Amino acid sequence: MELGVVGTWIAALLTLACLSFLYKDNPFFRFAESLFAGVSLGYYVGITLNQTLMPNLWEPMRQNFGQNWDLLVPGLLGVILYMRYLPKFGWVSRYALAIYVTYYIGVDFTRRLHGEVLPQLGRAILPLSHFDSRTLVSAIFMLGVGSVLIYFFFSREQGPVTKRIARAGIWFLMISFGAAFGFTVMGRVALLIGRLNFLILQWIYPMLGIS
Amino acid sequence: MNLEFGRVALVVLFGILPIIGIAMGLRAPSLRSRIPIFIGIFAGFIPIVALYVPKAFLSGETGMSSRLDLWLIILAAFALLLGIVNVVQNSSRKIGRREKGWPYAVVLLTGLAVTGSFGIYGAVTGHGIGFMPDGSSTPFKWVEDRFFQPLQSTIFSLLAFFMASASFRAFRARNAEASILLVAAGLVMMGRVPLLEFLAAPIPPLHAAAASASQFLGKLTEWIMDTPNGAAQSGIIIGAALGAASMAIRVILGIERGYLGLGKGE
Amino acid sequence: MRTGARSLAHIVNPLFRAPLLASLLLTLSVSAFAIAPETSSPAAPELPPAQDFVAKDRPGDSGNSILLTWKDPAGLPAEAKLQIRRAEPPAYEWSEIQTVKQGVGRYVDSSARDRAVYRYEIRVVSDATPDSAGIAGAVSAPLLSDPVTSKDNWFRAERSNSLIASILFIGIILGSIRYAQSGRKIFIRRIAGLNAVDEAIGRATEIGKKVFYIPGIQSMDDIQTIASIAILGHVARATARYGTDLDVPNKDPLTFVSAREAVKAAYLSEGRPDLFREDMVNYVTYDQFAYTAAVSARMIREKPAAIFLIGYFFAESLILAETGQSTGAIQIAGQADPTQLPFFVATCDYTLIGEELYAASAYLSREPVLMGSTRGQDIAKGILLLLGIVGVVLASFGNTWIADHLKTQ
Amino acid sequence: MPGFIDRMLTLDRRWIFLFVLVSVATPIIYPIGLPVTTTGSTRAAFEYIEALKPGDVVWISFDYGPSSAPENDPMAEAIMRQCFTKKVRVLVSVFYPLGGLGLANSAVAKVTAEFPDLKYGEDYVNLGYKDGAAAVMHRLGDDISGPFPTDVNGRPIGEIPMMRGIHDIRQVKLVFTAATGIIGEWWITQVHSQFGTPIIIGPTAVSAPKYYAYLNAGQLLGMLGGMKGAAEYEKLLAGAHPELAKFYKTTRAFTATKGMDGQTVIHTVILAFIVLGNYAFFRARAAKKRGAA
Repeated sequence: MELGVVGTWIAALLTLACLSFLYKDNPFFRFAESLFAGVSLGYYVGITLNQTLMPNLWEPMRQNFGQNWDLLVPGLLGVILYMRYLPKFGWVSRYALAIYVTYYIGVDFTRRLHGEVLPQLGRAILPLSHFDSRTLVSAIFMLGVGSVLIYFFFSREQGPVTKRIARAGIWFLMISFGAAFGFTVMGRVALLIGRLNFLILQWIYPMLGIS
Repeated sequence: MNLEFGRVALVVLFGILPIIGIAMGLRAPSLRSRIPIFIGIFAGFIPIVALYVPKAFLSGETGMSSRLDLWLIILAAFALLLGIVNVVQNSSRKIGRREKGWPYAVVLLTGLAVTGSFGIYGAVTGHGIGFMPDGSSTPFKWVEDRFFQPLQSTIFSLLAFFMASASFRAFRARNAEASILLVAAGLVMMGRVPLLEFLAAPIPPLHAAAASASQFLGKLTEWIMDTPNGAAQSGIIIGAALGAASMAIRVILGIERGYLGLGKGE
Repeated sequence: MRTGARSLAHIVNPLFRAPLLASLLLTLSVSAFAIAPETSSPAAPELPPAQDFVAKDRPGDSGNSILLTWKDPAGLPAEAKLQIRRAEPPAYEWSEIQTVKQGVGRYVDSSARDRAVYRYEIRVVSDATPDSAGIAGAVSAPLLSDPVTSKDNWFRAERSNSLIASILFIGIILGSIRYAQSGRKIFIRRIAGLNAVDEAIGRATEIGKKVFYIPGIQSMDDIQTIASIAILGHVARATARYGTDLDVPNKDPLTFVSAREAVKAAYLSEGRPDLFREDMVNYVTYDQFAYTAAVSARMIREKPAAIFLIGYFFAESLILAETGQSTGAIQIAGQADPTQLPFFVATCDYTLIGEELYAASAYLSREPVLMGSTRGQDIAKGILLLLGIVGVVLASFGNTWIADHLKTQ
Repeated sequence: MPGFIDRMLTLDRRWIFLFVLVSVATPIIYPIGLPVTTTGSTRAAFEYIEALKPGDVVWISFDYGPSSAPENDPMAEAIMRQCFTKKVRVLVSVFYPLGGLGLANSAVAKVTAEFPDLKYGEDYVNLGYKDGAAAVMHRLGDDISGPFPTDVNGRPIGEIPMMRGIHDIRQVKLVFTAATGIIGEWWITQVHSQFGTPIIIGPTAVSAPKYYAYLNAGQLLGMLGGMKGAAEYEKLLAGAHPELAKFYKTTRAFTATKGMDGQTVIHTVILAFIVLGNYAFFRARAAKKRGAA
């Protein structure tokens, strides 16, 4: 229990140190910031070691090397990544880097056309056969997608027509950005609510004996 | 030894070929970038081809693509820790030279050492980094709950303040575009919360009207998010996806090699 | 509907005659035949058997699986289930592989092995219904499949659309790059934010303050970061020319290395290696918010004249941009992902929106590769727009062929 | 009033900061209890899970960190509660490197303690954190035991009874990702578009506008947009399962519904600021024009 109270005090004081940045940059904030930077790196060590390197690399090879002998290669490639810190042999790390980057970019490519372009375009195709409010909404939607795409044409000078359409595209973008901004106020404030909730309900109230 | 085709092929491509390349690179500096780029073509195209070709040697459970996924999970773990070396280098240099603000570097290294060694302790003892068998927190989780979580969430919560000051300063109806931005933001801010009801709370005769206006604003917000916002987002997504896909092709084929620290040519 | 779409496809566009699509259509129509209702079913005993039981290799997979389809008979008790059994050569002993609920109509046996010949049977079982002997647990007559083998396939027919799109797209991009490299002129329209780059660096030179360049917080496996590094190269060439101090704080270690190489190369190419210092491109820390806090503090302390926020940003975008704003710097931001764009638009002087980020690297560097790809992307967009318009026209006449074939799986 | 206008235009940000602090803190001390209305995307998510059958498997991915916990925690908890009430089995994973695992462990421990009948390994499994989320998702179509050879505590997947019927992602009826940043998107553009698994997302409010495009295109089943979405979900949940309502009535615990009071106040304050700012801006512009004329 004692440890719990100490923990709450630590968390509360660190919270206040961070908030003090709003007034101005100060030593408390810089202390908290440096501590955070250090702890977060240590956190990476803990999580990567315990959750990926042990179960996915070390244990499989230790328990059944015959089945998992090939994992030696990614292990070695991983070590090679660190060769960049040796000035003379920095180029060796390019092998690991090339494999790492091109693989993840390849996976990214499969997401783009297959997962984004085709389904999104498919959704933008709507019938305009009836004259009712639904059709109007569909028309607005399609105008939005089309005009934004036209705004993103770069290899042609905009003509009088495309200029107008591109301008409509900007308007759609602005509505979207405005809406997104309005939407986001909530999210950001949510975080503050979370912190103040902690400070008031779990630190100040118990300190004052209010339940 | 499991010598399935998938594994052996991967080992040849991404194990033996690099070793040969490194050996050759020791002699011929011009090969130091060419061979990695050549190998990268395979690493990039394997997941792409596997999307369309289900043949077992490629996409089966033990095929090249599936096995490569497991490899790259491991490589990603190594990559995640890459930055630590830089931080340790920078900080110890700061301390060694007593540069301005060096005590903060001591704080940083202490935080890293303590948290990191708790993490290593968890891995070595097999307790992990969550709960002990008796349900209490491991030292790592204790540090995480008391130090790491409040620090991260508080720094993030500073955003609420910046959000308010940005909207005060930036949302001015300077021109048509800015006005559209402003109106959309205002409508959504009113429509997402029972704002009118809150304002009308002290004046009971307005309650009913405020409630129905609030309902309407809520529906309008949904419409804005769905239709004009949804359309603009679709447009951006399609355009950006094309840009990203074309960049991906250039990177995989080695046309774009900035990520290796190489300019055009060699 | 389907035949209508087929004939229309043949008329509308030769593209649709691509053999892959044709084979897709063929598969579709064959499977439609295969599950066409039978004309007569035998008089059911107590429990009616399942109908139209078909076992075949599951198409478009890596083997080792058989696809079973059937139709539930009418008039089953609610608790009745369907039991699937399999027999293997040489013994041909029936063993249960799964019992499924009604209404599923489909089961994939992924315990099959390639090349082995199997037969399957399906029967209705009901614990509540008494059998002929009056004991609960009735079983219907089994329905037998033809012998079937699983095989390893070369192609996923259902992904033809995305394959065609990918090949076409890669072709267009590589073709456009080739076109640009052959020396023909390619036009790239002016992008508002970019002309401000030199203006901002010029101003920094005048007042003798630093230029900050923040390449986002993602690694080099993100494409926006790579585009940002290309723009950083241009900015660094300008600071080298003007002799202005540059500061590039990094969050990601790989990005850090690439950024340093890019800046070094830029100073070399401008003939000013003397002005390049290693710590111009520096590493801060790996954590997003520790990084944000450190960079914002640095902005306040050093009051740079110009700040570039180009790359992939998350929540830190607003803290960085708002802090930068408060120091009075000219700010130029750019991001392809729309999530953080509202904040940049609200707080920065210029913002590269969405694809403009990619076009910007082409516009600035004038490199044929980048110019060519920008043009290629435009061609692709043109095709998509055309496809969209044709699709809308067809859809308005009740034909959803194009929209249907844009669905991916 | 030129003095006022000048002061408004050059107002020190710190006054705004103070205003924000006070207006968020007040409703925590004096709760108002404003009503919450539900939106279509949240209802769609709720109804889908409500229609799942006992024994179905839902994958809940904690793709966020402490930085967005006040938004995402209530969502993940509400979905877990709904699943456990419906006897739906739950798989938990974490892809957000910084602090996601700690939050997942705490949330799972908290919610499972509310349902004493649950057995680890039969009703729910925590797969823990994994690096390289894109590679893991790429592989999930082949099997789950490849990327996750063990659960969070190092117990081999093969020894866990619940995992026997769950070979790959296709046996999972739904993925719910409580997400910040980009990982939620990968579930849609990679897992859904390649393996067809239905996805429901609980994004932070900042990413929600983008997800409307995926929602429109049918790539997403439903969405809980930020804290408001979580509050809507809590309302739906307490309505359909009165036995769960008690978790949302305790004084100390934090719920999204309670957070909505502060949200309303702050929205009012920010709107007031925007109006004031614009008023000052137009007055100043008019004064300048007069000066020029």
